[in-house]
Amino acid sequence: MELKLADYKSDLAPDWCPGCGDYGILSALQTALYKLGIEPSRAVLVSGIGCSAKTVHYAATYGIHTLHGRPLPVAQGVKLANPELTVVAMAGDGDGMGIGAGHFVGVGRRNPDLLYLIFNNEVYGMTKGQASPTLELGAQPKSLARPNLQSKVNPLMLAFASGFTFIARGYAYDVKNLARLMQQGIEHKGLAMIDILQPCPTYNNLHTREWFAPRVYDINAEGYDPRVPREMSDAERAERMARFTLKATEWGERIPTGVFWHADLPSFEERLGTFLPGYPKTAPSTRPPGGESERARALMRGHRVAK
Amino acid sequence: MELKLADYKSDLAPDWCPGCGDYGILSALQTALYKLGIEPSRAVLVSGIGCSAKTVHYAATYGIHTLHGRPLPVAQGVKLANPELTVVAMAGDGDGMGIGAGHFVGVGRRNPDLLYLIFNNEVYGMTKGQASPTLELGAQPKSLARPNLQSKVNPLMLAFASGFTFIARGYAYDVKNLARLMQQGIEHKGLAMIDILQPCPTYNNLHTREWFAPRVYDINAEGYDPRVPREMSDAERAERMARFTLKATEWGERIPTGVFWHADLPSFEERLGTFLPGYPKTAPSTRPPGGESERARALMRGHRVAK
Amino acid sequence: MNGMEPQVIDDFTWRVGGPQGGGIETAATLFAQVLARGGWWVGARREYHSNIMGRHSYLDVRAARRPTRAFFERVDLLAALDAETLARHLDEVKPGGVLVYDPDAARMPLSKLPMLDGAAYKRIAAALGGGDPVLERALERYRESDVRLVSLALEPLAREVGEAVGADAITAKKTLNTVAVAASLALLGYPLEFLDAALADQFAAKPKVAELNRKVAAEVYRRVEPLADVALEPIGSPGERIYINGSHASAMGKVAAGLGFMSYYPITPATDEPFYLEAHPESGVVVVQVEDELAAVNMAIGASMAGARAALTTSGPGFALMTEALGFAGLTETPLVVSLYQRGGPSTGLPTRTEQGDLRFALGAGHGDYPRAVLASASVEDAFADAALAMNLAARFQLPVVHLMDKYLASTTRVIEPFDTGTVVPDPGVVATDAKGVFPRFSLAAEGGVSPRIPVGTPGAGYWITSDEHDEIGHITEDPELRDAMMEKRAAKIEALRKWLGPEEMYRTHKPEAGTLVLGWGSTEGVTLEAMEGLDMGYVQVRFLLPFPDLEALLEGKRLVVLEYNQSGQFAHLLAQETGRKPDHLIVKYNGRPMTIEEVRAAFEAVLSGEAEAYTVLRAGV
Amino acid sequence: MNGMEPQVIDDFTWRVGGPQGGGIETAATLFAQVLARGGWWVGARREYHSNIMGRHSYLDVRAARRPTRAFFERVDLLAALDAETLARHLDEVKPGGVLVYDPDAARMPLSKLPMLDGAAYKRIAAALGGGDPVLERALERYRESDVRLVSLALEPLAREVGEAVGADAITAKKTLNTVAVAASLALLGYPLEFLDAALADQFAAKPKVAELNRKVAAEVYRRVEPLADVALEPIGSPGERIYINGSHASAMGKVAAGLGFMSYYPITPATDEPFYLEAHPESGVVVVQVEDELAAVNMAIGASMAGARAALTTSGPGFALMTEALGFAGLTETPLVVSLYQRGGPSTGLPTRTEQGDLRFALGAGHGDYPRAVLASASVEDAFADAALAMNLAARFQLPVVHLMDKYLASTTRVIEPFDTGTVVPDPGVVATDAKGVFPRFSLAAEGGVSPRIPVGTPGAGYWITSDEHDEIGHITEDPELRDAMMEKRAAKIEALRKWLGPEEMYRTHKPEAGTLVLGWGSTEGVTLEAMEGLDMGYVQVRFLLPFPDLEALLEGKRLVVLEYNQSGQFAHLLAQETGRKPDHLIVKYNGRPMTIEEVRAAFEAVLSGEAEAYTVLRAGV
Ligand SMILES: Cc1ncc(C[n+]2csc(CCOP(=O)(O)OP(=O)(O)O)c2C)c(N)n1
Ligand SMILES: Cc1ncc(C[n+]2csc(CCOP(=O)(O)OP(=O)(O)O)c2C)c(N)n1
Ligand code: SF4
Ligand code: SF4
Ligand SMILES: [Mg+2]
Ligand SMILES: [Mg+2]
Repeated sequence: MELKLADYKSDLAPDWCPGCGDYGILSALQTALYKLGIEPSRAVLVSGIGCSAKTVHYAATYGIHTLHGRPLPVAQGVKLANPELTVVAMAGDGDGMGIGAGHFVGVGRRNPDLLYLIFNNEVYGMTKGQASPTLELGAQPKSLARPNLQSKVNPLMLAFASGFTFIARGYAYDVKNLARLMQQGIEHKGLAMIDILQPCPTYNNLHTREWFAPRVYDINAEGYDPRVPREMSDAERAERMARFTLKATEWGERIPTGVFWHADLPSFEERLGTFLPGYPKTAPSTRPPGGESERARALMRGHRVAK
Repeated sequence: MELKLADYKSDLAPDWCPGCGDYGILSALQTALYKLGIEPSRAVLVSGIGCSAKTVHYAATYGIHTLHGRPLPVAQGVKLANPELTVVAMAGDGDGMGIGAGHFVGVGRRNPDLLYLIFNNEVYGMTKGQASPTLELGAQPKSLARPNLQSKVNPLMLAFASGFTFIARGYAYDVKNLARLMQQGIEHKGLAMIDILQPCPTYNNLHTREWFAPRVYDINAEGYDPRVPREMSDAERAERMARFTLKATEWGERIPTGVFWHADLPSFEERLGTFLPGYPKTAPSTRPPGGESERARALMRGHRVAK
Repeated sequence: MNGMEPQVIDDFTWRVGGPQGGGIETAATLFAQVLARGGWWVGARREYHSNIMGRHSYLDVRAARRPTRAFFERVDLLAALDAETLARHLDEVKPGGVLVYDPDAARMPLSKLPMLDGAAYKRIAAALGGGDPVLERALERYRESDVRLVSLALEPLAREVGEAVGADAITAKKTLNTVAVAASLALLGYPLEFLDAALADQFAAKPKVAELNRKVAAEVYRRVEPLADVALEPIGSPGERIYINGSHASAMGKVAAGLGFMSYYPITPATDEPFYLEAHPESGVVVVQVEDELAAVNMAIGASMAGARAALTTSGPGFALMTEALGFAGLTETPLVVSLYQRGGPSTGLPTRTEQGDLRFALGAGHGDYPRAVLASASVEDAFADAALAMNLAARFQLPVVHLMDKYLASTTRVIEPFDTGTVVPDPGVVATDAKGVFPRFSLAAEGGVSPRIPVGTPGAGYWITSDEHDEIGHITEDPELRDAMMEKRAAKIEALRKWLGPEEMYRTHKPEAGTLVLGWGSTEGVTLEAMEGLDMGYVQVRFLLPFPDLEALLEGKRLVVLEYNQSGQFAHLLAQETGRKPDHLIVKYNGRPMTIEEVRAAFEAVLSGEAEAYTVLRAGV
Repeated sequence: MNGMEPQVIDDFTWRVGGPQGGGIETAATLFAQVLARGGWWVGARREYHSNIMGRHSYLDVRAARRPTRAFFERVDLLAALDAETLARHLDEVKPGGVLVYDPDAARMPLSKLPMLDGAAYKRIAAALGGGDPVLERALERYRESDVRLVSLALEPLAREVGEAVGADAITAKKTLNTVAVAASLALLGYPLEFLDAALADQFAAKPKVAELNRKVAAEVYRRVEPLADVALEPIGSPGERIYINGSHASAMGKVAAGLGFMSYYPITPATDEPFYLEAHPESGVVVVQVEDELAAVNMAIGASMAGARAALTTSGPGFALMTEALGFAGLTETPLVVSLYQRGGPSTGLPTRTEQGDLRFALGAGHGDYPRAVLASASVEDAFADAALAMNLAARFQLPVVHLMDKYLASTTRVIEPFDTGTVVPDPGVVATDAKGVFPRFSLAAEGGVSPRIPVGTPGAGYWITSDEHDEIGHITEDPELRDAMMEKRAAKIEALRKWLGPEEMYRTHKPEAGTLVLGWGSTEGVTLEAMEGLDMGYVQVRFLLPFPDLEALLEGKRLVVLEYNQSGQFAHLLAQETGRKPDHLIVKYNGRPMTIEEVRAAFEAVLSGEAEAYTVLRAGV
């Protein structure tokens, strides 16, 4: 039976605020899965806690709505147990760059084959609009009692420092391009992150749809080539990094979106495979049952008093 | 009474392994405090858990040996409660870049006036030599059962992405230069980090003193200027970032040390001062007692039924 | 409210229901303020979903001639601002009570309510006779329960009235809350002048908005006919009274006891405290929003080590992340207060609903044995006093104190007499004044386990602090004898603290001579006292859970009833552990809704009549 | 060992002490292997500082004619590899026992020992008559206690012998451990061939090193004169016996029950399990070292949701970071096993010493009420069986299981009969086989609270999982009735689990008919059984702490003694809570050292003679 876009939609109606950027993200994600023809039951969406985290309930895949800050570890557990699945982790900016920042750095070191979405609305939506780690120093959206005392962190730069191999930015209301980025991120063999600019009309009255619309542009359409070969000369490496850094930190009259960095490094599953006989085929959720007793006995042999 | 270097040494003998890089770091730190003439009782050293963390016991300042991964939050609490103190936080690479990575990103957003030292020995010394987050992919020091499956994270790059305003690297056995870096880091008004290359002769048989010695060099001596003005043109900014990124990622035949980035941004104490009347003078540990009742009554007035 | 002669009202509950984010909270505050200004003792409670906009929410405002701390299951007037409210509160209006509803809403079929979840849909549809009922059927149901229906299309009224007094359509719509309140008050015959004053106050910063709302209110008053048989009148002057919720009271208590530092990570319902202090720099508190609860607790510990009085607020998930550091504070003898706002668990659970499910966790939080204190507040008044007491205990005994609050206390606002801030004196603790050189911060010569203290950074001195076991100056030790001595020194604090408190602080009783004693802790006190009025029962409010008061003599020979908000009976287990007594009756609730006076009363009556089971679950609530 | 006729030895303890990192562990393993090969039942325990190199460490190797699980306070032979060992173990050798020491060490003054901490220095100096005693005084002290002194400069001997058989100086020095063992065995008259075989085995991968060590051993045998009156002889063949510690046994039990995934963050003493599995890919376990314990627990939960059998190991500080996720596993009904290796707390505490201080924490870990199981292992044999049982319970009842271990079990290695892996059958749990479309993962039609399960990713189906309260397909709900139903469904597991286990699995007894019953849990069993031999006492080992077995009838009318490794009596409190019985005598230890047979025996005798206090602290240990 041919899959339809509707097959990726669950029966539950979203309870986000009217105009929330999350609607666009949900729609892009469903589109990407549909376009890739991924069987809904072979996709697992994993979120944290926040407005953003509710997304998984609205897609007709498997959905895991975890703890605040923990979508990445749970997603990695799912993926490593069953590498055949398509796993998309997602987090609010508070979830992902605040309480979950340690896992952001940690996953970067592993490069598992995951897509990770950051819902970047610059506030803690779910807890009523406090500053999130991506809110600018001195900014004061209407829900703040005082101007923000902390500088913002840039998800693209952090992903780069952490070793992500696919780094992109999308805009929640440019569903078409966002879906395209998600498709690429899922297809990428390794760890992909998309920083998604997500208006929150309820709490973020500074960076609204109106504010973003004239600013966002597509770097790839302007000719920026994100691909990074495995081997590079020092000069090439220098040039790529400089280019990336510059684009990643551009913010103001023009706000770049698109793919910023696309490198090629063995995924964590491949790395495990060099060491665990037969992995990923022998992954714990895909191998046939049996053999447990024999495996325990194999271990026991090493403990014999007389070998 | 004139302060002597010996005044910074406690009565306790270190129990590190012979040849451990930590000896050099301790010595550099004592030298830096001494050279700056900081009264030992006005300095607070804050560490996590690990071999590195024992450092605080060997200096005759105040020393706080906290939990694994938590030196930064504790150090910030000390500093914000009493901004008059010189606070130096320190962490092993596991402590700082593994379990403490979230705080690394968090503190970068605040820029408190602290010096933060990373004892980078590429292993978890205290727990017997497992891979730390700074150990290279595929490396297998003698204590590992299998080659390292995770890529390394670069403290300089992560500090940059997190917003640190002073970023440096030192070498544990170049005590003189390391002490100089620490002096600069303490003098810097804002958040300073030094990534310290620290040989661990017991568990890290790959990157030993012998390995490092011919490789490390001083970028500042070679003319690299780390200072970044508050205002820059786009081209200047581009040039600085590119230069930083390139130097920060150099690793191999030559390993750069020195100051990589030195920017100027209001410290968190200054930011608090814009908002809290009189801060830092009115900081909780320095203000005179009294007035509590009046402060509570001031709050209560806002709740009167009839104003 | 039957009969034609306006009835004298002693106790009245107004409920407003509508979509989350639609302003019903503002409406309730306004209603409460208006009555408070007329001398009524007012309490308001809030129920809402974990959602920013759209899901069903409601508030009850209870006004009485005497202070009250609990709420009835059935209200006197329900103002339904939307169709969902009509559907959800079918059995919640008293016979003779009033329903204000929009006739358009009544025309909707149940299936068209956009935010009604499946479980509620099924239940309501069944209650209304099955199929996909149109809400007219709900009206019938109200009518059958003897509820008087007042059809008032509030939204159109807001638009109409707003425009009548000169506002444009959008601005006019924003006056809906004022319209709802004005209409209700008009129905009840309560004087306009109080509403007028309250509006002036509420919009003091925006004179134009104030002006518009006052005009709208006046116009609504003109249009809405009072009910002939009800007369809600002002009963006096509020004097110095304040209107405050548990969160703000708790913050104020801490400030009165010298709070200097609070780090926090946002979480419902605990964030109100730091957010409130952040918005009031005159509190003198350094408030820092941090990256997670691990940072929050460790930062507060650092501040405390440096001499600041430091406290935190959080709820279950955040508290879980703080347990390692609690042990760190315990071992390093660092004063620290955590106000733990309990909410529906386990895990994320029911994040905006009430529960007392974290007691067992709080009592055992952290590995190993270390001294700590755990106390629970029963009311807004307690919240102030307990927060201050917790700060002082932490300072005096150099240990972490867990101050248990809950969502019900956090979001229930009451009119009370002002706190006597003069009764709170910040306790300096045991301070060494002549410290020089290496200082024995953890001296074993410590009365009641408390070594004299100086903060880190004290000029001329020095010492170390470590999370490992340590010697008197704070260096690591693994010496077996020193270890034992340090463990014993720290453990001594618990008895010292118990002595210092005395039994009066540890529990309070009400008619303890009765043969049946109800035991409770935390916020159950209010509803219990009201529910047992006139019954032959006594009450024991256990304020300190750790150390636990000595209750054996008091409970001897009594029939015991425990009432608490959790499934397993966490307090009942503690009682058994501490006194060897299992309660004869355990009455629990865990659906996230506050206990109603009616259901608790019924449960008590069943106990007294011998019909009660050993374990009773209360299930009221929308 | 007095008199000239070689005494027949039934039970012998050899202790080796020296600096951490100096190889005494290798020496002890070798000694143990040599005896095990001769048919002895061997157990070895290890004491060490939280330090990598230099601080004092020692190991006891006990060999007996029958299996044993505990250790004596006083040893038969102490091989002191350095001066500090001489100083620290003054009263630890039996009268008639042997001290092997280096005469150079005896010439050192106490103050010159580089790693002796202040507390130990003071105590030892006082014991040796004050001042800064030279260690000759220690020798006198041993002599006074009737210890026979054997002066053997082991380090020079290693150098000399090594060079004699052709090694260079540095290589020769590395044979110190072999020399120490060879010298000890030579003294005891144990045949060289066993040592020879053990060395061949130990260095199987490095034939040259094996060759050198075997030569050295032979040469030492040639040089060292046997003690005339001792004869430690081989007593049989080891057959299939294995030599294994608690960590490896626990890992093996999990593998036998189908373990597929283990994520970990290093921590003493819990890391041995994952490190062991990592080194043995034939275990088939995906082992991932992660960034912290938050990642570890959540990753294991993810793997479990995807159908892998997942487990974790940690100790107190790491467990603290896992509590939030434990509740998540509980609420989402995800199988998960955590082996919690208890060590000295609170906080970082005594990280390399033993304790049972995390029971209260484990029982209450996580906010809110959710079902979980907690069981504790008493021995290496238990570690295997319990780890497997924990995995199966988790799978069958879909809940988190905390498996309590401790440092003593982790680092005590014993000779035992091989595990019967055939007795372990991985329990598939309740699996839905025909899931299609939206699947009711949390179906309320659930026998014993267990809804049939399919892992996420099962083709053709789908459902949701959330940490919020949820409906049957896993969507968030705040409906009060559904909430109650879900809470009740989950809670039902505890009774189902209790029934499924049956009382036999929940506790075991030894002479339960005695009038005095000792109750213990975890690793106290071994020492208790041995200490009470011949006394009129019985014993109850409580294996399950949650659910707690029904012991009331068993304990009725008995005098109760509780023995545990923590200050506050955490198990004693649990016993009171569950049975209403407070123990008549609580015997505790919290100095981080294992209980000795002698001190426990003495405490029991005091109980029986009526001289014991209600609370006794055991304080033995170096
Ligand atoms: C451990 C823990 N701390 C705090 C919270 C409370 N909390 C729920 S959502 C949230 C923040 C949501 O912000 P973000 O991640 O940016 O997501 P958004 O709602 O903006 O999509 C917080 C702090 C929690 N659930 N768990
Ligand atoms: C929460 C917690 N997890 C784990 C540990 C165990 N632990 C102690 S030190 C350490 C790692 C030390 O490595 P690093 O930070 O690199 O410091 P080093 O010893 O190398 O100086 C670990 C994992 C702990 N103490 N607390
Ligand atoms: S609060 Fe903001 S992020 Fe949350 S649902 Fe509303 S608009 Fe979206
Ligand atoms: S293990 Fe390594 S880091 Fe630790 S003390 Fe020894 S040499 Fe230093
Ligand atoms: Mg957000
Ligand atoms: Mg390290």
